[in-house]
Amino acid sequence: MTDKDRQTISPVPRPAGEEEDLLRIWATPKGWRLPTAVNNTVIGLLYLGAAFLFFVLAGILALIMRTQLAVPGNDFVNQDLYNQLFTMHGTTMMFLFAVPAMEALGVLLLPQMLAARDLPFPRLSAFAVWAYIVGGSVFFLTIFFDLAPQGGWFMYPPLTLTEFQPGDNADFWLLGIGFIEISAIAGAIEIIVGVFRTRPPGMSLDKLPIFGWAMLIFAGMIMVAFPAVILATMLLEIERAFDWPFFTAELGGDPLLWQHLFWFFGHPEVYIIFLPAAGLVSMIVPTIARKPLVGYNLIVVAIAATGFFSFGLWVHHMFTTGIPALSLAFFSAASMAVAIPSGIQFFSWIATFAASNRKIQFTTPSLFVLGMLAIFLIGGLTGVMVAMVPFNWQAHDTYFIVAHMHYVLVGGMVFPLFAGFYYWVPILAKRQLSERLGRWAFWLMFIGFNVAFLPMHFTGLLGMPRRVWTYSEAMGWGPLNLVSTLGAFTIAAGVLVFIVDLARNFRVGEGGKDNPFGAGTLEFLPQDVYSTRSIPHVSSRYPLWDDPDLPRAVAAGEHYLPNAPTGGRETLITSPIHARPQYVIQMPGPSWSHVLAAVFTAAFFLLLTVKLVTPALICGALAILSCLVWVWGIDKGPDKGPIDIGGGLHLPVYVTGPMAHGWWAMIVLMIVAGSLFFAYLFSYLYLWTVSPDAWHAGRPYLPGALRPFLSALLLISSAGMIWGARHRLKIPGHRSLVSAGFILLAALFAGTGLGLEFQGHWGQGLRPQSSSYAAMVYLGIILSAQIMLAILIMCFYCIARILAGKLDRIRVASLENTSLLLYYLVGQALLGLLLIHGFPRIMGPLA
Amino acid sequence: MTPPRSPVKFLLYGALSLSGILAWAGHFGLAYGVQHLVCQSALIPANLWHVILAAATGLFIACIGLVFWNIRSRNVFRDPDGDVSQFYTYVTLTLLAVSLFGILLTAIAGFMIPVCGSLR
Amino acid sequence: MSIDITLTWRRLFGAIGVAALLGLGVALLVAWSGLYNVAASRGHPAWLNWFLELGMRNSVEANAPRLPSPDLTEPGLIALGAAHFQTGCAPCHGGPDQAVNPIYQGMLPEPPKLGDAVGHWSDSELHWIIKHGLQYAGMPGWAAPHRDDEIWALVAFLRALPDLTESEFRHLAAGNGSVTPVTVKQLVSGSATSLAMTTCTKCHETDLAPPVSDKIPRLAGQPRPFLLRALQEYRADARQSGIMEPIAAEIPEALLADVAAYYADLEPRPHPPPAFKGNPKRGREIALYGDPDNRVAACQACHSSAAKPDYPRLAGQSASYMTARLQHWKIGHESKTPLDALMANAMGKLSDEQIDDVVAWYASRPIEGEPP
Amino acid sequence: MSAGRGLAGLGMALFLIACQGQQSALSGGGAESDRTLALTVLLGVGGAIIFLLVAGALLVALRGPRRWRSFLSAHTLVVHGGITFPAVVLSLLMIYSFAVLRAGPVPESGPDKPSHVIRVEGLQWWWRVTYLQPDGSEIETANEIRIPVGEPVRLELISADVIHSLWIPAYAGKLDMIPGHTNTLTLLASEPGTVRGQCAEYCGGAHALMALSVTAMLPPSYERWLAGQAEPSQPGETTGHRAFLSAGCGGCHTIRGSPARGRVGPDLTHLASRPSLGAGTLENDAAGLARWLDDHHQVKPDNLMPDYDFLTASEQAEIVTYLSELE
Repeated sequence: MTDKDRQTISPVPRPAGEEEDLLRIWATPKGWRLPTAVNNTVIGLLYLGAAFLFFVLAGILALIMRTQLAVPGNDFVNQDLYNQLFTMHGTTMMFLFAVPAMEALGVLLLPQMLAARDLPFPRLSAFAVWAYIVGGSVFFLTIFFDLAPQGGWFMYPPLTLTEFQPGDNADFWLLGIGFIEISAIAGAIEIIVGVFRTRPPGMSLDKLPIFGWAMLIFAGMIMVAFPAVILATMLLEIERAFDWPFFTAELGGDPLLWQHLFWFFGHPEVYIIFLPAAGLVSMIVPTIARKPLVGYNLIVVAIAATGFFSFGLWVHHMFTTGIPALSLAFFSAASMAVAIPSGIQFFSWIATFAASNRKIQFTTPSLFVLGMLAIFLIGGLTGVMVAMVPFNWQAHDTYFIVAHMHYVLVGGMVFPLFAGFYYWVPILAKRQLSERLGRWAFWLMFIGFNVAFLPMHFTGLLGMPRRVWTYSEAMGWGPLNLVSTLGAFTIAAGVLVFIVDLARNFRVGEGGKDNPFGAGTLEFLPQDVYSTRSIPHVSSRYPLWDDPDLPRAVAAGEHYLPNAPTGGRETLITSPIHARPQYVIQMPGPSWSHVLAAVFTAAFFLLLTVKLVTPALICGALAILSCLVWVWGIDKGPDKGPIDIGGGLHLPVYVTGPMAHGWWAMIVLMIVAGSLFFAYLFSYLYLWTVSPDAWHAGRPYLPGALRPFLSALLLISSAGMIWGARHRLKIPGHRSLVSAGFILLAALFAGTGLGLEFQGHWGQGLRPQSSSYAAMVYLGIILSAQIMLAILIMCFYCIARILAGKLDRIRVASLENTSLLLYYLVGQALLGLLLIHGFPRIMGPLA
Repeated sequence: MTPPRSPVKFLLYGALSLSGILAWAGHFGLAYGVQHLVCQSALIPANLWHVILAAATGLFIACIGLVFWNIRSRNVFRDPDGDVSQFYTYVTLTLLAVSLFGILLTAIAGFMIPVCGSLR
Repeated sequence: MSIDITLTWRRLFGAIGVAALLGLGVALLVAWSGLYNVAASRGHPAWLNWFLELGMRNSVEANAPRLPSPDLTEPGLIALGAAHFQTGCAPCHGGPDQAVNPIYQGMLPEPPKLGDAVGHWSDSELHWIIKHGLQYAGMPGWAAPHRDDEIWALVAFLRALPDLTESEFRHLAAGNGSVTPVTVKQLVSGSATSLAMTTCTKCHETDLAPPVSDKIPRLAGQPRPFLLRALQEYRADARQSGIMEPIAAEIPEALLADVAAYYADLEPRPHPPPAFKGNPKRGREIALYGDPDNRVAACQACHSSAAKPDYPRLAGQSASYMTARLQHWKIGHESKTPLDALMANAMGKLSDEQIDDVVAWYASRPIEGEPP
Repeated sequence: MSAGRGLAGLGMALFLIACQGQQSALSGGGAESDRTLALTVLLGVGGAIIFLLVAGALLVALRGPRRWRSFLSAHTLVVHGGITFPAVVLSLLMIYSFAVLRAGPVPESGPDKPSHVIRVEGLQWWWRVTYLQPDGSEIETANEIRIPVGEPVRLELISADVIHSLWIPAYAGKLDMIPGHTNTLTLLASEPGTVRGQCAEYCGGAHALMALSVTAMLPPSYERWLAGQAEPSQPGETTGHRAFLSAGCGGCHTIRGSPARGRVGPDLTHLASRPSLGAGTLENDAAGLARWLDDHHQVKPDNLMPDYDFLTASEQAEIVTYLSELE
């Protein structure tokens, strides 16, 4: 960018007091109000800190297990505790550490990389974090009360049904998962809208930092993968609580349905964890080499391809279930295909190192990156091995898999995370971490890791299965296990050194005053609570390398939005492809409402788990109330005119329709709901193929054809009603009671339509406990009913806003979101009617 | 300043650039689904399996070829910002190639291994 | 000079805190000083009576779960309840044939006449009160908290109580025991046969009569070690029964073996065609071979005459009794003896239907040694 | 590179140990495991070579001569190293693995049913093994499988409760036992010997203590052994026999030829001929039996047999004597 261009953005010097305004508006709440904070740096650090705490805790569990396994016939812990330990270790590492840590990085770094003031929905991420912290802590505490689940982190039924796990233990697992489901989906919304809409002007998609691409695909994968596990956990909890036979073979269910759903989530989960970490590496390697990433486009291809191919792998966790060899072969083939994108990234990093003109410095971040390359390479190669069906039959469920999986996850995620932490500390903290301690931490972890896990490949091939708490001396696994245990404690020593480093040197504060590694991306611009002073115009992938003067210019306020023209928190929304400025959003600040909503949501699930239904319902109602309070003040409407952001641009502060960021968030939510329904369709058809008899026996219970038509008619009219409500709204200042009436009718019609459908089956005497067919019929209704509940609340919310004069023809966001969800519901319910009433009728004659 | 636009173009670009990968997903889902039906229910006779697989593979490869040719020969991602259209073209074509590989692997599996039976 | 009395949150919470501390202090002071007179003879002032009554009534209503009650008009159930009531409840509450013993009249609060009081409570509430007792009223909880079935017998009796005459009650409570009035000579000489708690024949069979109801097990012909073990376990609270545990506790230890011997040697009497609802044919399969799919062991392995003598024989046993026992294990409770645990394990996942079947088979078989 | 040599040495040493391991996937000894072993060696060696190549490229990229580095920094390297090379190698590997997959089970010549069919049922936490005879009769044992050498044996795998997985590494990879499913696995042992197998799918509580032994015998001795198993036991009216029955053991266990015919626990007809107690947990001798009877919940926590520690010492001793005579 030339000097001439820059002057056209915002005139300097800036008026006095602007920076003070920004500091005041974006100030982090102090003292006991700290929990109300929503700044992405505060929330992100909290998120990362909690995730790291769970990493340490789950690591301690691993040490206890390693101690038990150090020698044959040990009795350091008993069978019952050991079974809880490995379940908690896996669950905590996967759900309470890995995914949240990656989300945390997204929350923490994305806005800084995009030079946005904050995430588009700051309270949403804060809500997710608090729900996760409260719920995760309670979940973890169960280990101290002998209440921890002991079904393994994969929780296969029938072992996890009440018959074999009668206590609340398994329910606590379902609870722990519930929180991560909530926070993951909230994070996905945040990240997708953030990456597409809050980029700085000029940062078209081809200039997006690789980490942004990784987080985008990460969020996209969450949208598709998590609904599968949401459905699976729903099925399991319903079967545990109410005996609906989804997994009970005698009544037409199938234990394999759980495995399909769980691994349809579980395998992509591994890539959900790996992709952002690989994104980190792609950010750090160019900085180490001081050269642009070689093959940026190819890496984007690799990330996208990984995201998709990873959904074709799930059965490779099921190679030993006895399903046809060809099914295995398909998934074996997809497992081959997914190796290619990893190869691309690997060679891209090698090429970038090779392109460097300088001698590569082995700083702590570089060491962790190189450690990652070595470890992940081995993990990838053993991954190809276990993708081979015959080899898998031997290696599956042995310590070979334990070794492989840790090489992939520790190499693919933990080492990059440490690299990333050392690399980005300068923008989070007042001072750097110690290089000396960092090296100690690295070498201890690296050597310890290989000592612990390399021998496990052999332990597994020598016949040691996973999840065994003891083994006899005659098996000959003793020496290898002892070596592994020593390695595990060496890793722990490395982590301890890191903690010491944190304690001695890590002081949270606004950093970013310098750029110690000489990075080229925007997060190393000068920062304060408001992020960067002004939002730069970007014209390359490494703006800081192209324009050494950029930090000064940005800090001087020479770029976009150097002030707070609306007097509150705000950031710039740009177009999704080219990042052209579109409008400015006014963002909510600190508040207790979302914190309370999170706490009550957590309390709701916890109380349900221990079967205190009444207090749970009260907490649920309070959670909804808190949410309503939270959103009531957000939709400020076009209360400020077009504002000047610099560069001759005058942008609106309020838009609705497809351009609005809220509309985008709603679409993401609908895709999530759609994935959930898709998982339901899959389950329905899957169980039909497994036990067509149950469908045949259920055929006489199908209500007459008139009833579904009536339901459909009601649903369609409900959509018409809400459309009418939208069009009968009046201009600002006038309240449209007609619209309010239409909204009420819409809710009534949709609710009646669903009620009619339920009553039809119930009236015929079909009971969900009787067969898998019946259970699936009612599950379909439940899936629509829960959306209906949300719509009902939203409808009353809209009516209240009309009556309060806060909903009119212009300020229409709440009604718009309600109608979007209602349209979606109508679509889903119609599809459901077609399936439930049509499918048995078509299949009846064939059978 | 360009006026704000609706996200239609964005969606089109998105779908088009992912067409290869979507084709792979479609082929994979079709192969796995049909095979499941052949083996688990008598809905599709086993002797049709290879015909269906060959047809599906041919169809999807043809689709990929069509998209490839279209993007290559005409400047589908017409865009004032040359970098963006170049980026889209590169990503789309490479994804098509990688997906083609994925589809071929699936087809090889389908032709090498008998449709049902666990072979154990 | 002006006083600032603006109410702030801080002041409000402060005031509440200070008040709470003061209240706590006063209460401690009263307890420590001994100013409050706890003599039962003083009675409660009216306001306190009202307050305690209110608390008790609402507490019972709030805490008693709404349970599905069995058929409370079943004569066997009422008879069982009557037998226990006469010696277990009437001393405090009085009954149709006796006034409240003056010793218990001095209790505070005075135990209510149950004929009048039961009308105020629902079945579930009565069940709850009997099961858990009442704090501050001297009402004890049931000796065997898991035996809901026994408690229902008492509820059934209480429901019948208001309409009972003295002699009806006497016959009901006496069961197989004698209801001839005591003579003066018997009374003064200590050989009175008035029905004591330990009178087994109130419920169990005699050489002339079968047990008073189907709820009562048939003891005649059971092996001596089994009967003795049962009595000892009742005494030790290791076998759960709110009716039998107090009785076993009252029998002198030296006599336990004799009681066991008495019933072991008692000639089993022919009994009327047993009432059961299951299918004896299916039951036979379970009894002989078990149901491996549901981890049900073969019953006959332990309950035939070839088994160890401290295992009970089940042939000809009362159906209703066996069902209650099996349901008791099925609900699940902490086993206090190895044999109890063994049985809980051995019955596996026996379904309700299977319980009926296996009970039907055993109930339909003749007792060994029973005249045909 | 000396570390690499050290590793290779260690690998060789382990390999030698592995060949003798009774539960090793590296020993081979059956048709399927031999095929898999060849694939394992190929994958292991090939993986090591690729690791060395890529690690070498990385080292060169970091510290190599300028000319080599500029070669490595080219965009075409990313294309060929990241796409072409893996695509070729992986395709070949996949085709080879499919060929291995196709080779199983045993050439399907002649009748579709192998002459030896054994039903293995997984239960928490032991194995019920039933030999299905051509005449329709069944011979039941537990926690031990015997197969004839050189003849294909079909195992029918089912589960009574939760998911288990049968893994006999010396003969074949693992295969799950899933409620509602019957999976079949064909074993073909190449030489006589006894190996160990173990449950590989976590099945709750005592999963770690759910093993079994598998013995491959020459066909004539196999037939002899099977005929012996088919016979009822000849216990005689000993005091131990009476103690066993009167304590109620027959409620769960069958001893053919006696009134004990429970089917909840393992068939004990020829208990003394089996190699272990408690599914590979204890030695099968008098001491092991006594320990099991008195203390089995310590030996194998959570196992579903009730406690019999209330039996008197003499009762226990009588039962132990009786059981150890059930050849």
